[in-house]
Amino acid sequence: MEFKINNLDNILSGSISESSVDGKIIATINGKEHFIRIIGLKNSILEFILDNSYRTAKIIEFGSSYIKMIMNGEQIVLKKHSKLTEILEKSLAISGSSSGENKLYSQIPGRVVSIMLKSGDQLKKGDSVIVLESMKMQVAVKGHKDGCIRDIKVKVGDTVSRNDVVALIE
Amino acid sequence: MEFKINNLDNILSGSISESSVDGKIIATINGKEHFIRIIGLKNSILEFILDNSYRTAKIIEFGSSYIKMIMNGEQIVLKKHSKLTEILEKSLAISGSSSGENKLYSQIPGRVVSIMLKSGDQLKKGDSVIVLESMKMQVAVKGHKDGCIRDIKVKVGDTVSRNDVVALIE
Amino acid sequence: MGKLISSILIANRGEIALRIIRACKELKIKSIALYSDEDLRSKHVKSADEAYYLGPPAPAKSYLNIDKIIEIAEISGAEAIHPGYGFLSENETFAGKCEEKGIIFIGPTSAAMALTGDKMKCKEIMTKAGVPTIPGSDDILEDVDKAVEIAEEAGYPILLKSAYGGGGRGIRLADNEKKLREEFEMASAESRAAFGKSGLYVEKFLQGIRHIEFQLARDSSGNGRHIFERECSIQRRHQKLIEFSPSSVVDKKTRSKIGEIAVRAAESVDYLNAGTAEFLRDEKGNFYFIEINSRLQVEHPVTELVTGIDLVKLQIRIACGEDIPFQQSDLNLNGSAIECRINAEDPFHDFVPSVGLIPDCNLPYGPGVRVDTYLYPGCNVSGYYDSLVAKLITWGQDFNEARVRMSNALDEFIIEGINTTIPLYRTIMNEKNFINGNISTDYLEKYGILNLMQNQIKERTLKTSDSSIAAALLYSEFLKGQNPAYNSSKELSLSDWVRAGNTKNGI
Amino acid sequence: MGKLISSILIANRGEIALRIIRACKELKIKSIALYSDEDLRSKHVKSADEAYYLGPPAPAKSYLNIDKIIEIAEISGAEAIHPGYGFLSENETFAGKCEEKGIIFIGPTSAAMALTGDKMKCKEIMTKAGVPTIPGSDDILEDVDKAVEIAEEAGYPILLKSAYGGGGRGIRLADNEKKLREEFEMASAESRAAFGKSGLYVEKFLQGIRHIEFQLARDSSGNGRHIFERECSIQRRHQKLIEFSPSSVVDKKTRSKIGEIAVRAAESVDYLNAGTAEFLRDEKGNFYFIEINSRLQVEHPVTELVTGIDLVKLQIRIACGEDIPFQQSDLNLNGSAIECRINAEDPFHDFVPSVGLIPDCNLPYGPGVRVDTYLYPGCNVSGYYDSLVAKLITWGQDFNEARVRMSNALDEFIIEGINTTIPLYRTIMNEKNFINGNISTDYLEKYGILNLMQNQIKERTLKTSDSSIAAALLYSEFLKGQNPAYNSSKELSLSDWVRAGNTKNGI
Repeated sequence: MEFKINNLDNILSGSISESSVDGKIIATINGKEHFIRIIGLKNSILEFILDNSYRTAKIIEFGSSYIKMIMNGEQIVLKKHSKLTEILEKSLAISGSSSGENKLYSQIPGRVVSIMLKSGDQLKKGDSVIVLESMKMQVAVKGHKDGCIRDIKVKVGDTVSRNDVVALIE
Repeated sequence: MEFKINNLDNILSGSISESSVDGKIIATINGKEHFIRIIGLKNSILEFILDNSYRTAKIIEFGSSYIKMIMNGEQIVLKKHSKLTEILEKSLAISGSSSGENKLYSQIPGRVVSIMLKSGDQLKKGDSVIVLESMKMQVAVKGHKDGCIRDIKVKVGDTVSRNDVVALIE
Repeated sequence: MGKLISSILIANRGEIALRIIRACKELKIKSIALYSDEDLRSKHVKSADEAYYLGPPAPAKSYLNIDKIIEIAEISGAEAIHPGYGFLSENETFAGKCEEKGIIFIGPTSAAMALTGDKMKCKEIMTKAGVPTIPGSDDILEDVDKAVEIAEEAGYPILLKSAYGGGGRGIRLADNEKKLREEFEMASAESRAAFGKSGLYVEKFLQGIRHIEFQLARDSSGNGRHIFERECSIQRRHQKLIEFSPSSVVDKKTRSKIGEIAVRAAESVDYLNAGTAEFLRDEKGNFYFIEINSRLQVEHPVTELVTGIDLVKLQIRIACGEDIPFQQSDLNLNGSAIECRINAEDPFHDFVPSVGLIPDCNLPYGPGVRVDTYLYPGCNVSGYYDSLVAKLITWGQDFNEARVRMSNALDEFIIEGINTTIPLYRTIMNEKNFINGNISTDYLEKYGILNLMQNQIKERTLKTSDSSIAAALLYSEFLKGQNPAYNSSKELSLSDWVRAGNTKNGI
Repeated sequence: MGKLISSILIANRGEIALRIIRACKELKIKSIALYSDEDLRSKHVKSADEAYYLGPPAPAKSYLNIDKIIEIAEISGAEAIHPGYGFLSENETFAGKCEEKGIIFIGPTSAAMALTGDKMKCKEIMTKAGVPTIPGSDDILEDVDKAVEIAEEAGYPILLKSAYGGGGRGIRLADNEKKLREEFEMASAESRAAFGKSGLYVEKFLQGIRHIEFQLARDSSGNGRHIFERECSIQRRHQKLIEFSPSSVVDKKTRSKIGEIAVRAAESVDYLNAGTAEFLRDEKGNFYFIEINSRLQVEHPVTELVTGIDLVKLQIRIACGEDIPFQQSDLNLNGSAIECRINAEDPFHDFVPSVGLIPDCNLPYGPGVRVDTYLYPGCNVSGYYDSLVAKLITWGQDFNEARVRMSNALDEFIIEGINTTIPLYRTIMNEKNFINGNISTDYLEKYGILNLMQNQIKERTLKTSDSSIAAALLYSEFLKGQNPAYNSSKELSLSDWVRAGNTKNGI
């Protein structure tokens, strides 16, 4: 099976080549044989010994074609790779950037301290729309695309959560 | 309600006298009023503020007439107290020490390193029956009553768990 | 040592409240905590002897609510108040209120605080006391000729600043007289348009600046001590990230000289209790006083580790009227200590705040490692307050030992659920300019540290790709075993071994 | 400093394996761990760079299996082996095998180990080197007159010991010649009956003994240093429980004098690497050498905290042929440090071992606190190995500050699932004889410490009875709310608020 990891360019491969009933496994990863001994799986934490070294991964999410985990404190997203998915993703990415989503989400929770644009204003991608305060810092929520403000969904003093819609951009 | 705690002699009392819907409670404990604010209960850990001081108790076990918890790192057993239970307990204690249990349990896990008595031997309460090794220490399992060894259930080299029966005493 | 007080109210939250509670426990003083609705489950509430409810989450309604805090102090019978840092710690009104009510304020007098708080007045006092300040105008300049005159004295390049700007706005650099005159006209017009007045002043432009500060203590008998320096040049947008002591550019002679200046600065405002004199040091080694921070500093543990002095206990003793129990000559600088401020901010995305539940965390420990934090598994990082969630401090016989221990401790420090600045510090601890002491306040930009961090993460991801692929293979095999649709397949499923492993290990 | 080795195999487990792994990480040396079946999930396996399977749980088949360990060292390409303490650390065969195979053994040579391991021979060498040993017979006495002669010289009372006894068996005390003659006859007859030979010897009886040891280091160039003393008198059945440095009965002059004797002892056996010279001190202040422990001592962190020296890194450097990087005069004793050995034993029930799963634990931290441990939430304490689960070490500017910090850290240290010696140490840290330094090896019995502990627990239980009753009331109300049978009752149920509280707090 082929994989892509995070934003790395390399295409990587792996498969299980041998396994015995006492929890010992041989896997071929990127063309090399590796010996694995499973320690356990509990609360989504997978522990194993890979070639005489302890490894642990916390599984966060999984789908039919991807798995998201934390390893060594870093988030790793592993996607099954195939020519087809690559083509699909590219086309999605193109459509995503051209028409895209109308909703502007706040990336953090916070309190609205100022509103920079009003309904009807034109904006470019990256322009500040509103300013939130969180942890004594002021953080701008910026337009995710060029367009025109159709509606501002918040007013100064409001508290917003992460991923709340703060404005509509057309 | 009256309570007894661990091996303390005192008889203590407590009841809830008032409560409001926002999690604030007034309890009368040993004749004094106390103000309680509940923080939460999760994984058997009860957290609350008692008269402006934070308190936490981990509930280990509970029955209709007792509750076992850990508070400040110490195990607390609280028994509902009544004249009747007192009488019952006393009579149980008497019968317990006279006839009692035939089984001798190991109080710790370990490996049997020597057996001091054999079937048919007489013993007094406190006499060593077998010796276990655990954590490089030798620990004797001692007779819990006077009597005669009917059966030794282990042999040298055996591994026993905590509360395993190691001998029968009649 | 005389009799100490019996109770202290802590007008703060988070790690500094916990730090003060520890000092109280050591001195057998009752600690009284405060909590807003947001902090009911916070660790300082659990650790203090008593905890009182303060109000809604917003600071103005809780930790900045002077009247309510004074009221609780009176109800609880607190003999003293420790303000920590931030919040009311440098609020002269609050200090004054405590004095009025006869509650000991653990910090300077409100009078001294008023002087240190007014930067212009403080600079004036320092100049009179012979403390070197950054050359420039003492006041607002209406006249460009006056500006040129000062520039000639201080030397070019010179900074032109607007009193109404702030945060870098309206700062202009001039490297000769012609340029200064041009810029002055432009800036003056701009300022007049925006604020109705000019309000310009000039200040010497310092290159390759380091931010170095001296810990101070002064008691009510007037004994003043400096407790060595802290190097605080690793900053991001004027916010300190990493501090250490000793500084590689402060030798014994400089330490005594600048330390004595710092003590003189404290004397000139009749300072009381612990404080910090902040200096800028230019490339030529000149030190310029900037201000006195009239409180316990976030980075005080660095000084504690190299001197052995417990600064919070010292603060309490001074506030109770005791004399400082050591002479200047008693102090020894022992080894080296570094602090990293672990902030709940995402260094990969322009340091946006990151808040929420911490499902689990693992604090580093071991020889030479100290953590000051309010984190515990299951706690909450609130967006209402400061982003500092932990301070990691390491000690070593020399800078290098402390640095390597810091690097290892950062690897061990796991905080789930939020993003933190840990990856940035992992990069810095192993970056050659930091290792060699080539630092200044523009260190992050100068050496492209954020890019370096991004690249290192990529490298690390690639390096552990064998492990992550192995984990993915094992986990998907486990899922197959869970899914009845797959159970009919002839392929051997790993789930059996996973389960077998679990049983063996008592799960 | 020269180039160090690139990998170390750690022939141990538990906290000491972790301690050595930390040192390896600081020196950028690859750490190679070993594990028995019992230790697959142990923390040293998780922390090391590599981990190799050793065998079944029983020590003889795993951590004492010399051939297997040497085999793994060769397979893994380990350049050196660190034996930790216990297990093979003082096994001269193992050290010899390493020498044979060209693997660096981080410890003394097998030759020096053979000398220090033979107590009679070692005592003989020490006597020749002018090191004071406990007065008594050099060898087994067949003749009562010889015993009397030695007793006259050493002074009464005198101990009569059997070479075939051990653990206190057959020790008799005689306080005059008549008594000695009587006891000798009886003991001799007894011994002959039991072992076919007499095998008696005499030794001066020391009163109010303290156990004080000196940390040693000696390099391959023959530089010997003592790194001050540790006071180890708080013991239970000859097992150390608490150690600290400095000792309250060792002044600067004594420290130099006995320290020099310790170095001389090390020289007389051509000792290499870190070791410890153990002494007994009688009430009159006389020191008597007893033995050299030819390994890293459990209590080495105490010395690390008062000197700043990382003893494990020093061991590795010496083993790599480096010279000790400091002179005797460079060493400073900085403050005071105490260690408590947290054992998985029940102090309320004759210290029976307590083993099993640790569902949760909370390690103390904060200023001056260090923990060396293999515990983590979910780990297992095995009955196959030593009962030491953690070492808690605190530092302070003086003994009292270290002691108070220890007391507070013990309060913070929570280990669920097993019984430990923590309650005993909580009692000792606040016991007046310990505070005042009135200690000796019979401290526990002399001052009835176990009874004191029992009484204090009772007092504490009574003191917190309001809280435990409140908890019981709240919990039983919660249960009522859970039980539908009660739901019809008109009584208000607390469970609603408990649930309300949970929702608010995002559970």
